[in-house]
Amino acid sequence: MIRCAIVTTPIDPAALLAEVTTPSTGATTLFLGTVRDVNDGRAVTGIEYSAYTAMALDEMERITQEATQRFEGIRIVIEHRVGILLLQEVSVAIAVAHARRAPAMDASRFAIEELKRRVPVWKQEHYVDGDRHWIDPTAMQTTTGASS
Amino acid sequence: MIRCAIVTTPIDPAALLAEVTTPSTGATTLFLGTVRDVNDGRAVTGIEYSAYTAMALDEMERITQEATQRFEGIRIVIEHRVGILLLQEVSVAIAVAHARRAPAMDASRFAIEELKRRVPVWKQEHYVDGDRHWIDPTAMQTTTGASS
Amino acid sequence: MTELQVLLFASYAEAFGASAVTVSVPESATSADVVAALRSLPGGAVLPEAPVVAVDRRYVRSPVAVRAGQEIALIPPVAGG
Amino acid sequence: MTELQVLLFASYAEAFGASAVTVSVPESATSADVVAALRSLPGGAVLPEAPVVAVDRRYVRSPVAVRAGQEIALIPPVAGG
Repeated sequence: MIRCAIVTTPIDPAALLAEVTTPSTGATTLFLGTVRDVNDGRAVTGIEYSAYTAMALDEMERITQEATQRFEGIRIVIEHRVGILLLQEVSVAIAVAHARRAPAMDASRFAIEELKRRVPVWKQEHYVDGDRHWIDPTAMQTTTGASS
Repeated sequence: MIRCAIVTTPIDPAALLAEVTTPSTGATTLFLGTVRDVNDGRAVTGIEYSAYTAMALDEMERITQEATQRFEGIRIVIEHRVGILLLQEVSVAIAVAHARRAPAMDASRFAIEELKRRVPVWKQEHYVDGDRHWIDPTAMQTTTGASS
Repeated sequence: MTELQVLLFASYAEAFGASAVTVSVPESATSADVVAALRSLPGGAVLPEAPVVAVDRRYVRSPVAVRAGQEIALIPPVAGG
Repeated sequence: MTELQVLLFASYAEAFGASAVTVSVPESATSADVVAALRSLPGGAVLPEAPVVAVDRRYVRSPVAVRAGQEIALIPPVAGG
């Protein structure tokens, strides 16, 4: 069981847990990415997420299909939110359930690592001083502190 | 930040997520153990969990302290429920938050593995045929199918 | 001789028909002596060769001296989670 | 020559001032030709040496032939999660 979505409204973690958990599963994992207040030493007020929605959905589907092949029997749901998110809001949620805990935990980790590597989503951090910055995880930290 | 509890009422996963997540955390993980319908080929109607409550709490505290030493900066909450649980009900929940995802995921896994190994909690499975069986994870599977 | 109370749980409590039993052991008794005393009681056959013992809510890995006033417990194979 | 539309996102869209641009390339053009054409446009300096290209919503790792009707996109470094 697989479902992937790009959403524009708040993610409901409890709903995702209920969606993957069944009487046949014994372990459910949830990973949440949330907006935090400081990155690279700068005070953040929020993050604007944007996506190449059609391809992001396709890539998320491919990741979950790969996860299903590696970890047979998992039930997995991924939601990624776009738009302006405030501190502590959930940007991404990955819920996985399986009869046993090891595949559930391994699949969760696989999915978030692949999502971060491959899914075309971008974020622009908004800082207290009004500045904004596109985050490039592949860039080395610069001496100005403006990257990473 | 650490909190451990043995509870007798349903666990609220959303409350645990809210408890560990702060503006300074960027990743929150949740592990849920749930009652499943079949174990070792027998149809299960429910599980009765019991605990040596005082020691279980102490052992959970020790595990979370160890986790905090290994994975500095984590916020972790563990709740284990006791009593009769029906299919799909949550027996254990572990919520962990950290600035980054790797420590949050590693700490979650460490905590559930140690909990299963050390915390004095027991379960008796109730089967469709009325039979009951104490689960001994250390026992080899017997030819009668009575052990798991 | 001294009397020590031992806490029992789960399958052990079921076998002994009690959640705690009192055993008489020498003053200089160890946790192994407590186990031996339990083994001679009705239900004692349920105990494995070296049951896990906890004293004051901590596991003890090899026989340790025990005395009245300590919280002594026998821990069946745990199955939490 | 043929006209191809290229989708732009995030920092690339900001640099080019558009979420899609049209470039003229030879009929037998590859994705590398598309990138070269984009580089000559205002804002093209933002592009790294080998920007990531997606064709029909899949990454292409080395230059591939492209034609009108395909969904061609330039993918800035992704930062989801």
